[in-house]
Amino acid sequence: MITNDFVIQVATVNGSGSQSSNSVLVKSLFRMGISVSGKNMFPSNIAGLPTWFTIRLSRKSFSGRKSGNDIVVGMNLNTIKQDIDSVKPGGYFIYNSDLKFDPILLRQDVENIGIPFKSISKDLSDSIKLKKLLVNMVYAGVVSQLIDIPEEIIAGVIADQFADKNEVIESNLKAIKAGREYARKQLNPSEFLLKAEPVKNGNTGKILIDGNTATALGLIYGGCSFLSWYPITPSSSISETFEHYAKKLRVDESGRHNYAIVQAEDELSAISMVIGAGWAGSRAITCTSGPGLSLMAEAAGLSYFAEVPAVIWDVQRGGPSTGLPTRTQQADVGFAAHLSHGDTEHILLLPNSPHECFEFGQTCFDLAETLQTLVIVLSDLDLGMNLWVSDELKPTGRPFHRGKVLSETDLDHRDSFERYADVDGDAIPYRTLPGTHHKKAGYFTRGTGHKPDAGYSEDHIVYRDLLKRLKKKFDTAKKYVPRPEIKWNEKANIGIIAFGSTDSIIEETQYLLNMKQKSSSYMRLRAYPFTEEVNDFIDRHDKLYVVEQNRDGQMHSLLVKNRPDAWNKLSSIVQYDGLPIEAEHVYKEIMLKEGAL
Amino acid sequence: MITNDFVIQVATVNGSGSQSSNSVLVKSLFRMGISVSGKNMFPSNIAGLPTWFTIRLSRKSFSGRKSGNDIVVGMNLNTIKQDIDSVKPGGYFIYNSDLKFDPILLRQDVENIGIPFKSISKDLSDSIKLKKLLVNMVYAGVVSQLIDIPEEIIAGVIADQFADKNEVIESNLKAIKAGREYARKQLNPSEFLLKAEPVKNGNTGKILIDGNTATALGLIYGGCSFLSWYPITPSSSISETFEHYAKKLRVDESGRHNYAIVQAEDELSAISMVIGAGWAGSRAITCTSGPGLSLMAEAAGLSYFAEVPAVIWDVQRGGPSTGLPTRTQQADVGFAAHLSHGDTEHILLLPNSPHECFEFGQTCFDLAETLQTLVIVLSDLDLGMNLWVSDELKPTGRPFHRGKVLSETDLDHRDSFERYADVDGDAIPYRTLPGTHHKKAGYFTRGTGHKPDAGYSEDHIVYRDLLKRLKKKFDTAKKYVPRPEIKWNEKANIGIIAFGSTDSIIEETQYLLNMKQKSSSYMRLRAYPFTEEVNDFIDRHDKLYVVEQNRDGQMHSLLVKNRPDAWNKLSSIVQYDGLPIEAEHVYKEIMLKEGAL
Amino acid sequence: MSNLNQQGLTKNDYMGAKSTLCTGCGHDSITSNIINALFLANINPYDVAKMSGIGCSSKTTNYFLNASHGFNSIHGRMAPLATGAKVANHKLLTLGVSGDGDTASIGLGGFAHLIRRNLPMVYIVENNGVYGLTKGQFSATADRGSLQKNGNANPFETIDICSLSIDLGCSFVARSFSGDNKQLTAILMAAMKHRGTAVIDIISPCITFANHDGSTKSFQSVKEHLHPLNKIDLIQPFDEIHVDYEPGTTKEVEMHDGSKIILSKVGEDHDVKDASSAIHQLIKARHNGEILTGLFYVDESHETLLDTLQLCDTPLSQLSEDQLLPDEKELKSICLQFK
Amino acid sequence: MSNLNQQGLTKNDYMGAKSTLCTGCGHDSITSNIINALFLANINPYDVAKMSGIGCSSKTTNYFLNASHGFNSIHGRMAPLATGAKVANHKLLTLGVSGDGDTASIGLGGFAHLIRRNLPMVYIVENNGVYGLTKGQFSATADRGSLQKNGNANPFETIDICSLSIDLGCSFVARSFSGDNKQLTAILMAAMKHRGTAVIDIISPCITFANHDGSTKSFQSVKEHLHPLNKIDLIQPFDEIHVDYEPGTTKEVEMHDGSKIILSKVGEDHDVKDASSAIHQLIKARHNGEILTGLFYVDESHETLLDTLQLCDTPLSQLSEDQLLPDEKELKSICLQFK
Ligand SMILES: Cc1ncc(C[n+]2csc(CCOP(=O)(O)OP(=O)(O)O)c2C)c(N)n1
Ligand SMILES: Cc1ncc(C[n+]2csc(CCOP(=O)(O)OP(=O)(O)O)c2C)c(N)n1
Ligand code: SF4
Ligand code: SF4
Ligand SMILES: [Mg+2]
Ligand SMILES: [Mg+2]
Repeated sequence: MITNDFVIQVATVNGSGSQSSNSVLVKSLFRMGISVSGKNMFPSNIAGLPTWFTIRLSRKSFSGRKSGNDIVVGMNLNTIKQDIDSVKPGGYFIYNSDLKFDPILLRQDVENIGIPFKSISKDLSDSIKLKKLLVNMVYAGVVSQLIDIPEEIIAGVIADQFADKNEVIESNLKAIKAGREYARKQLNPSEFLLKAEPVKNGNTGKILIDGNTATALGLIYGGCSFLSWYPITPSSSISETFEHYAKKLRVDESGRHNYAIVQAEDELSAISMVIGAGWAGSRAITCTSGPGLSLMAEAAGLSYFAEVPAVIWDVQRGGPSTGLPTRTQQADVGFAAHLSHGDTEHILLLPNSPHECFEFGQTCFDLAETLQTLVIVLSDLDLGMNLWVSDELKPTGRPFHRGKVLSETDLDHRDSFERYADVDGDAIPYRTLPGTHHKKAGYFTRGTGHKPDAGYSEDHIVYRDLLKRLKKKFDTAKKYVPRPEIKWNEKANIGIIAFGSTDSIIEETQYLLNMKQKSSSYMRLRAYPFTEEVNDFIDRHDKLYVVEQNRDGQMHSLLVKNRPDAWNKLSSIVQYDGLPIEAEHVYKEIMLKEGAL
Repeated sequence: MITNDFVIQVATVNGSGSQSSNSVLVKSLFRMGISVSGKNMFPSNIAGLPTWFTIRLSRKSFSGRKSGNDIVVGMNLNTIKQDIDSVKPGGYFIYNSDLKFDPILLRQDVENIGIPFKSISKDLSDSIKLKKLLVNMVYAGVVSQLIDIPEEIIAGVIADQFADKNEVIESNLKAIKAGREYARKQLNPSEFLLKAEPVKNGNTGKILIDGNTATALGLIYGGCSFLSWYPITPSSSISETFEHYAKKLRVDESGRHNYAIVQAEDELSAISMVIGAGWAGSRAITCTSGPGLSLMAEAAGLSYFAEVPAVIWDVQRGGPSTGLPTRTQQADVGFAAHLSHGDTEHILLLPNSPHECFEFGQTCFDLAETLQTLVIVLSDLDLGMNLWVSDELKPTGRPFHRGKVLSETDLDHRDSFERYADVDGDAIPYRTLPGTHHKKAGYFTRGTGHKPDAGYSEDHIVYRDLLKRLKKKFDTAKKYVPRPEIKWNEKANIGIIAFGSTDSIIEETQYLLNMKQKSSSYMRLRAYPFTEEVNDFIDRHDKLYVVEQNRDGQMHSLLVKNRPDAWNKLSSIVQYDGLPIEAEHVYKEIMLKEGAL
Repeated sequence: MSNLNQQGLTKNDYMGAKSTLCTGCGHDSITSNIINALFLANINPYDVAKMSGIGCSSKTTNYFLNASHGFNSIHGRMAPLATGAKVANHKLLTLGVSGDGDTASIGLGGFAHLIRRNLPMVYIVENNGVYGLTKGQFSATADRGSLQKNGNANPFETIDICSLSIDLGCSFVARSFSGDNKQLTAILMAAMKHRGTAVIDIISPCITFANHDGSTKSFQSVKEHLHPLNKIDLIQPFDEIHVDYEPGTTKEVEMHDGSKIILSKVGEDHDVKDASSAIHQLIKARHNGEILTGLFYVDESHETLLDTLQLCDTPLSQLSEDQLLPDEKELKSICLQFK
Repeated sequence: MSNLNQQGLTKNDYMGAKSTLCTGCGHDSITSNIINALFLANINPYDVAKMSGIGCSSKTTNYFLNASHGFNSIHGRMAPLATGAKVANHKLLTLGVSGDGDTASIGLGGFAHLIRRNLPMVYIVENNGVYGLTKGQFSATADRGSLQKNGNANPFETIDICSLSIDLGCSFVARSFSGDNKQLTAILMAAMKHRGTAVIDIISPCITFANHDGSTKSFQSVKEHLHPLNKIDLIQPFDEIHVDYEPGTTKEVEMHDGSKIILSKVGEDHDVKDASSAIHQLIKARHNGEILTGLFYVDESHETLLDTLQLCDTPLSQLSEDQLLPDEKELKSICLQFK
């Protein structure tokens, strides 16, 4: 008997309505206090192509992907062979016995459980269409019964999920019950060896949420007042969810909005709107993914050079080009760091969890406004669209940092105002906002060469000094960006470096390494440019593995670029097949490189 | 008396018509067999702002910029102080005495020669406008007389320059003569200590040309059949000159064109047209500069990922953003190498001279078609728009390499055709062109995940294998790209690495170093990815200086990225003020780093 | 054999891969009509270049003409890509399929300038008023006031592909409906013969994301059992809609979600040379809440980009090195100018 | 004091930096009219945001209203930049100056969608038919057949900013001529008061690159002494051109190079609510080789982007942290949904 430590994968076609049943399952497990995660692997298409949903229960709270499924629910004829093959020896293959495939495909080393969904669901509704939908709840019922999810829990989840729609609740519940009943009567659940067991207070203080939803809420609480976007998977849901909540949370008594959302005609315009809004003084952001990021390259340079606050939230997907729009990667790192022609550099933020997506929803604006420049947040599809157990969201408690903005009164107290003068020696100049009623306030912003007073100049000294100051400002940024999160291990002989969603497998990797007497420290990068802590971590280890989800080891390159002297101990480990990274893979790579495999 | 080794700078305002007089001076010196170069420093504006033209005569054939002017011709009241200051002690300040400035500005340590241009030119024409124009020829006359350019040479240049326009020739010649006469009568030329002296066969086999013109001719002889562009300084003249010559050289008997030029509506479209044309089988290119390059980022990834031949010729200017459009830089290197989101890499070509611009006019297509990918050529404003003594242009003699394209007959002899299969083990697949009349020819090109047969796939193994092959293909590229040009010096303790227009100052730098007993080898990079020769050069030196014209040492970073083990001996030397780089600066930096200054 | 056309091909030879669109999607009806038109117009598949951008609509070039080359490129860049391909090989019949998002939002600049240049190609816009592939946000051709799946109404002006094209000087402008086989096939065949840019705006219902809350019928029985949560998750198959009506008449067509649109066909007396009148009628129809269909404007006399470029007869892509290389002597004499 | 306006300012207070354009450039005439209109309309300079793209025209925002904030941005992106700025602070009078290249080529998509959204702003196109700043290539508004400085004729359809804007549903569309002070100042003042997007297409001769070979007069005396080589090198100053003529009449205007254009002013009886008739007149005038000027279309009733967004009264840019931060309790209750 294995409890709370196995993987369920449901294979369906998209558009068949399986998403809600899958989330009912995950949510039920979550409510039982179990550490669970849910990953949807869907096609770049609307209906009819293969989709897989994976639920991982983990006693050690490992939330990354783990291949080798303990239970597979096979509902898609087109992938049946592949799905059968994906079951671990000794595992369960639960399938729709109405599907017409050669039984020879069924394996002997797994337990095969055919379910006659058609006959089970025949009385669930008069509508054929609705019946098709409810089949999904039937399998959820079967599985929930087999693994012992209590009926009251699943019923509660359904009631909450379909709140206020009694009819919907009823029909879904009926389907669940039909599935459970079938399982109880025909399948002898007590002999099913994988079980979910309630864990008391297991998820206290936790929520189950995807990164994009947390991001949207983070922006709401981060003071975002302008959001422009152009639809693109996997980032669209940030903008749509922001709208959903802003409509409720960001309106005044008279119903007027203290935010604006503009769906732009393309990404060139989306980023330009953000720069316009940032220039005028609002906390402005655009959300996009790879192809959109590419289209923002020219404007990114304007933000950098004219020093206008702006934020791009890039939910990375499989590149290059249109690539795999519904698969995950961390392959925009190098491009984002130097997005635009000329000597351009940008601040990167690297959230690892829904909770941090929420937090960075404020941090990104604090940095953009403090440093008067573009900030690019690099999330990814796995983090953004999949379900994670996360700490409950709480406002950061930090006041908003609006940076050096001079009001009318400030100007009264100054002899002069020079937009691009380095008054404080930190290379961050002061700015005024359009609409400031003061004779010293006005200045002329441009993407061409300019003097400290913002006047046009082609002089080579003026130009060089401007570029120098921008470089210095990028150094100043190190004072403001989030520090890395470091888990020291005094006995460690190796250091692991990772960031973003790759973080989800590092604890597990360390666990696997530990089993082989390899102990490791871990540094999770949270921002670029790298701070002193990063150097320190590098200095204190003899061997460092930089783990990331792209082919070219982009973060590894950035680290080597910043610490060429450490090249010899910085080793790159990558996975770039579009699936979320796996601990097993990284563990093996490290062992290989350690000469221990 | 100094002969053939001094610098003349003419300070005017743009739009005043000084360009032709300056080129008459340069061309005359060239015809005398003197090693000369001419650099125009013009504003980003059409008329009325300061412009400088610098002519350097060098006995050692040093053609890079050298600050400290021996002769300054001051025609612009607005910059008069700065121009006076730019004269070397002991030099000459020739100025328009009609300009109303405080004579106190005139320096004691230079020889000041005021010229009453108004009265000299009063009889040159009845038209006030024409008189203004001819004033420029008058100063050319004065200078030519003072430094001893023979009248018949300058007359010959004018006759050639204004060929077929007798009236124009006459009026210009009249102005030249008026200037010479004034100089002879009033200025005692024999006491003028800077002289041009004919050098027999000095420029045999040479021409005086700018890089963009040579590029245009290179494209004509490189088989370019499709050029799209969007106007942008400093690249426009490539397209315009290509049109100029193609009209004559690339038409058939009936006057029909075997080339096409399309002025696009923006750079997004320009590169897309190139990809469409490359896909259909033509040798296609677009010419642009920084902001345009940024806009091409998304399509660049398509070319890489769908493996469609395409060429971008980027004439770099001062960035970031709109930056200094009429100043020079080499600051797009890092951005170009990885232009687009995702794991994208591009081949870079790095011409150093008009002659090589011409050669790469063919090479770029040979590589793009052989490797079925995007090639980015990085020229710059200094190389592209200024005048250089260059080897005469000759066709490369290499046959065009059109890559693996299957014709109808080829297909007849094959069992099957799979567009993206690695048949030859070099990771370069075969392609067919649309319009091929064969049942095996058709395939479907896409920027999304695809199988070897070009069919759509989201499978993770298919995708990983595709990315792997692309990486391997980039390795294969090393076999095809131009090797670096290496000047070994057996006694060398240091190695210098440079590329593009920076090459123009390396010989001079080495000369300066030599004077201090520092001998050096030199490697001129001609392409990225780096070939074995690059490694070899690095390996054979203890200290290497990477010299380039950008702030962040972008080529240095690329080198360190490729040879992290050599980080310690790779040292970065940069100049990034928008002026062409100077040997003196680089020499000093090297000496400093060598601890010898 | 009556089922062979003049190319000696059957209709089957014009088919493509199996569609992966939602069952009942208007785009699939258009694909059938394209196949039909290609067959009837006796087009040689080897001479066709299929171009598209990104979107459900742009995928459809994969669903016809298996034997041809196709280029499913990047979002919004079909127009310039097609320009490059056509100029590089002017013997290709360049057949482009785009969406309303692909054309009227991100691709608007390229589209307008394609028209300005009068590049010979068939430019089909499969117009559903939404971004299908990204799950139903409004596109720029959505009617002002129309409802989105989430219930939001479109507050912005609609872009009328046809009046816009005419205003930009397009030499062939037509509109049809995905299910009007007779009209659509005829227009497609005419477009394939046109010597300049032929823009065809085809109203093509998105059955999945145009199913909004305010709608009635067909979806009805299921609707009350659905929650917003699974409404997008469950994709309903539908039958394709077909219509057939006469020039000069109007026809009310019921959509999958029970909403109705009114199609109105230009009369046979419409003068296809009169741009001003065409625009006038389009504006009027819009005012009346009708969608005007038919061939609005044709002018075969316009200079095309190929005329302008004075291309030689051999496609640029097929020129040999000999043909491309000017004489070395010419270079010598040019170099003299730089002496 | 008669030379103070209601803001208590003199015209001088509306001036900007010294122009660096060619002497006689139409753009400078427009700048004077903008200054005049701002002064007469009693605009407070502190309330103005000057927006522009890149080009000779786009530079001009530096040549008026020294006291205001200005943003000379990147090529073709004025429209979305202005959208961001205006939405962030809806109290700003957003005054945009663009060129024909900036608007009708690289910026066409953004321009069209600005209009669709009806963003309140004055959108001025200083239209000279060429790319001035990059030395005279044709832009998309060049008339078909017009000659470039190098003698090439424009083979492509012209884009008519005004008919295009009307077709896209623009709520204020007008055209004027840089030298028609009376008409231009009046139109500018009306535009500044308009509540939606006000597009003003202003014909503005480029004296430097519209001086082509086929032209006569003024340049004539010098021309024969010039070679193509120094023709672009030598920039001739000219006097600004001024015209004054009545509504309903036409006027032939001689350009700097001796060529002529015919301006024709819409009559006072023109119904500015009739889009169809406006387009009809524009097409007719084009046919007759005339440039129609005047106010073509106005509709104050259109919903603007600000209406759509239902913005609160305080500009978004001025909201305090308190106003921006929802209650922490709300977040708590939202989190319950994720439990
Ligand atoms: C640069 C870029 N931005 C966004 C996307 C995401 N995207 C894919 S398809 C699409 C819209 C498709 O709409 P439409 O052209 O109307 O086609 P439909 O699916 O409605 O047929 C978008 C926005 C993308 N692929 N590339
Ligand atoms: C992305 C980009 N491409 C090209 C350019 C070069 N460029 C500068 S101004 C300009 C055209 C300006 O034309 P227009 O808008 O008509 O202004 P005008 O100078 O005629 O007033 C171009 C193409 C640029 N700055 N940025
Ligand atoms: S989402 Fe809409 S447009 Fe896309 S395939 Fe489905 S029905 Fe067609
Ligand atoms: S080039 Fe033309 S548009 Fe530019 S400033 Fe001169 S006259 Fe005006
Ligand atoms: Mg659509
Ligand atoms: Mg212009």
